[in-house]
Amino acid sequence: MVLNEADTRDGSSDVEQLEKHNIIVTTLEKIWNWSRARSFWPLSYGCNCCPIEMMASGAARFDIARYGYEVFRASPRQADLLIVAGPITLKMAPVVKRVYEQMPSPKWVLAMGNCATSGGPFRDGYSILPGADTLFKVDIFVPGCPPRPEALFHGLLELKKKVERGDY
Amino acid sequence: MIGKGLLKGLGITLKHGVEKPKTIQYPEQRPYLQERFRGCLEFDYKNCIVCGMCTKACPNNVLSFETAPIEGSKKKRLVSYTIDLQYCMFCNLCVEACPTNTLFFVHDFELSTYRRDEIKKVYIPPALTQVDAGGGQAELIPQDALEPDREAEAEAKRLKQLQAMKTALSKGGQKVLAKYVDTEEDAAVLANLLQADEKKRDKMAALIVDDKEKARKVAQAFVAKERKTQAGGEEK
Amino acid sequence: MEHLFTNIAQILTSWMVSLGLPPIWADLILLIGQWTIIVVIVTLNVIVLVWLERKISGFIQERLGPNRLGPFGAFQTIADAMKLLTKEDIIPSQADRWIFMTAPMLFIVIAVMLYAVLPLGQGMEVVDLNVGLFYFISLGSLSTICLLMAGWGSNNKWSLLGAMRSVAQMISYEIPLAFSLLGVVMLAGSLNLSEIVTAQNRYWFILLQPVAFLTYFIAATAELNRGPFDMPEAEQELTAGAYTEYTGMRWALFFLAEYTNLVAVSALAATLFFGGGQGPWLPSWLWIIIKTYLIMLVFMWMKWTFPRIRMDHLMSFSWKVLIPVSLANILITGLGIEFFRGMGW
Amino acid sequence: MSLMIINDLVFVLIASITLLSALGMVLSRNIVHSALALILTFIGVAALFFNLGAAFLGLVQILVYAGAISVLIIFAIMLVMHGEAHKTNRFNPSLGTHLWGGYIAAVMTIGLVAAIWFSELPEVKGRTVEDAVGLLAGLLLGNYVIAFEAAAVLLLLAVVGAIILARGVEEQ
Repeated sequence: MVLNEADTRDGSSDVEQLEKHNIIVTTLEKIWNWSRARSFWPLSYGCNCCPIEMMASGAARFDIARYGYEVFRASPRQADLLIVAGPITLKMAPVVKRVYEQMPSPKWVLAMGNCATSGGPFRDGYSILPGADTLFKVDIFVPGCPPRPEALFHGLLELKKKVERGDY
Repeated sequence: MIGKGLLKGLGITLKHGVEKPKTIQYPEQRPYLQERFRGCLEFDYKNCIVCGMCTKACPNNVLSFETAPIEGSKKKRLVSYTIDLQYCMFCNLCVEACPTNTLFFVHDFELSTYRRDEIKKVYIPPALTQVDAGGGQAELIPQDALEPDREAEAEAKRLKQLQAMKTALSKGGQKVLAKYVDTEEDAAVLANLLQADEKKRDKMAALIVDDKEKARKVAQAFVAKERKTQAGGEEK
Repeated sequence: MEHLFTNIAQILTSWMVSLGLPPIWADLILLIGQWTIIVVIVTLNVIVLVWLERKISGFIQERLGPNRLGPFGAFQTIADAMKLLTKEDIIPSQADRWIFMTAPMLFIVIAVMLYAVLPLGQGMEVVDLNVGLFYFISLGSLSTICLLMAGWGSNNKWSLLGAMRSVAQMISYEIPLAFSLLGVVMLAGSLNLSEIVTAQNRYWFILLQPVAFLTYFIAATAELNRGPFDMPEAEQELTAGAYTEYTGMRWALFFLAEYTNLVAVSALAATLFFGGGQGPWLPSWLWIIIKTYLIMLVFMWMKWTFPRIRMDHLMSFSWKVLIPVSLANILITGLGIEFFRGMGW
Repeated sequence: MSLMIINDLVFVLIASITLLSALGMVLSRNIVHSALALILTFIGVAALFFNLGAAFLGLVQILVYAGAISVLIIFAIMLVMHGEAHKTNRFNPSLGTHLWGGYIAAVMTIGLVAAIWFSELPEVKGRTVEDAVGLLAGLLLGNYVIAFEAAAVLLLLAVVGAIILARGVEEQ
């Protein structure tokens, strides 16, 4: 595709220039996002009560598998979604950060429960991070203490909408 | 016998495999929630007496409010009330402490947000107005309590008009219809048509009440169609 | 219907010869064509298998399993595969780069090569090797090296531990696997898989060799690293065993190879013990597909029923139970054959 | 004719892969790489057997050498190895050992070439063995059964001896 000089002068980006010529460059990305949004393989990190609800979400009554998100991976290399389900202690923070960095992009973070969202009751503690978003970018917050499995699903489905929009 | 336990296990999984799944499919089917389930903390400013018991009871500093003094009164009025749900641990202490049931839990658990600061909920009560409470005493009440419900009133008025128009049309109502068609003749045709067809009558009545312009167009279309069918009938 | 594919192959060969190609080249082209078709079918089949596995696990746990995407969630695996394709490809900086990269490819190559000798119907094997069964076993033994390479190349202690576990397990279970097949070979008097199928004209060997079938089934489960013998990938202790450091497509290749192995082992069980393509009414290739799928369903059923067993129990079960049992089976089979031959049957 | 050419080409391909991997095995500084190259060499030898029409022998080569023995070698290496991997297979620094090694290798090569050159290798013509496995079985368990069993007992003794050496005998 040879771009006209007139196109390059007005300072628009390559994508915009291509769109001027009726070439849509986002289609493939849309397909990828379609598949990514339907296949979050979670990596779990938690302390005690939120993970119980998270485990319950895999059980028969709630069944996270309906959305195809049931593939809980133990290795960050194969996960797409870090579910932070518990407070991050200062001692644990570098570890969580490292685990997050070991995940292959595109990757997302879900803060489950109030401890992960903001530190919760421990927010003024000397050893707790006041919220997971002080450590890395959190894509969705699921408040609750602990949130119901359905609340987790709501968070996942909201995240699905976000990923489908390509807004990450 | 060796392996009996294994076979038994296989039998159990087979039995459960053919049973009906126990899943409640969440977004379509709502989960059954107990009455006392604490989903989300809500605040109703109408009952609030600004006593501050809730903030004293809260262990996590979830609740906070701003007040302003009322002139000529010892009381304070509420300027804003904040529930920062991201710190809440749903312990119910504030609800128990509240003397007027201003705070309460609702069953809404779908609280996920993309941004952390969106979790915080701020309630701002409407501005207050001074009214004469009788006996020379002034009282402050919220504005929307003073103002009658405009929307509801308008809706009631509209319904009344609609009913009147329907009865008028069912009895003929050539005069009304004459405004929407060009000639008296057309009005007569339309009136006959509408008397015969209840559906079209209702539609016409609603249009006359809500949107006069559209009513004119629809009326003319009705007439034209009626003329055409009449002409077709004569030819045959 | 019975000779559908063999007829197509013959027509293609004669067409190519009529074009003036030497027969040997025509055969070669046909061989490559068959090979490509097998690879494509096997790969696509994995998508179905993963979906089936997830559905079955759901039903056994009284859940629904994937059901949002397509009819009964059938497109779920496609979404997963597409996602895995587009994931970032990470090679750890301290990894042994070339070993790390070749291990998954070698694994899938070996897994696909197993199909060369399997009779996928009457007269439908790619290569009619007269030591077919032996080929299957010896190639299968090579896959341990791929796991070892993956574990070593990752330069990660969990990977190496998982790889060592899986290699110890696979080497131990290779012996009962091979011994259990010896009974069948003695009955059929041949290592050629299609001849073994023909030998089952009167009785399927499951009736004559039930013990061999049981040992084969258990040893094959261990060989496939499937539950309840999924020690190498024990996710709770070893994260993902030898596959811990693998991302995206490389990891998917391992996954693909494991399911490919599952199909191959099930097809071999159908061939050796259930009469291969023999069966009434339907063509032989359909029969072998049906039998293979039924055996795979049993594999999946077992995986979602039994808890993982301990490593030392696993090893002692192989050395102290399976190997003596399979050796005794060989002895009894030999005595039986001699006895019945003496009786003049 | 074309069949012969293909056969020769395949032989050259297999032989060069085998030789290259053997060289890699000797020259690699990383002992694990050496072991893996050894496996490739074994597979190449197996492929040569296939090329010669001895499928059974080739498969035995793969099963026993590539599949089992080399895995044991790698296992042993990984279990006893410490330190950095790329320094595990260092060359002997002294010149004398190099010279001795070269000398022995040269003598052996010359001897082998001379033996092949001067001996009259009998030409086998058009004789294909239909049931190689059966023949082999007949030989191993028929004519040479005593040698076969003796070798088996010897290996067993070696294993038992190794276990005793490794674990030590308890003093009573």
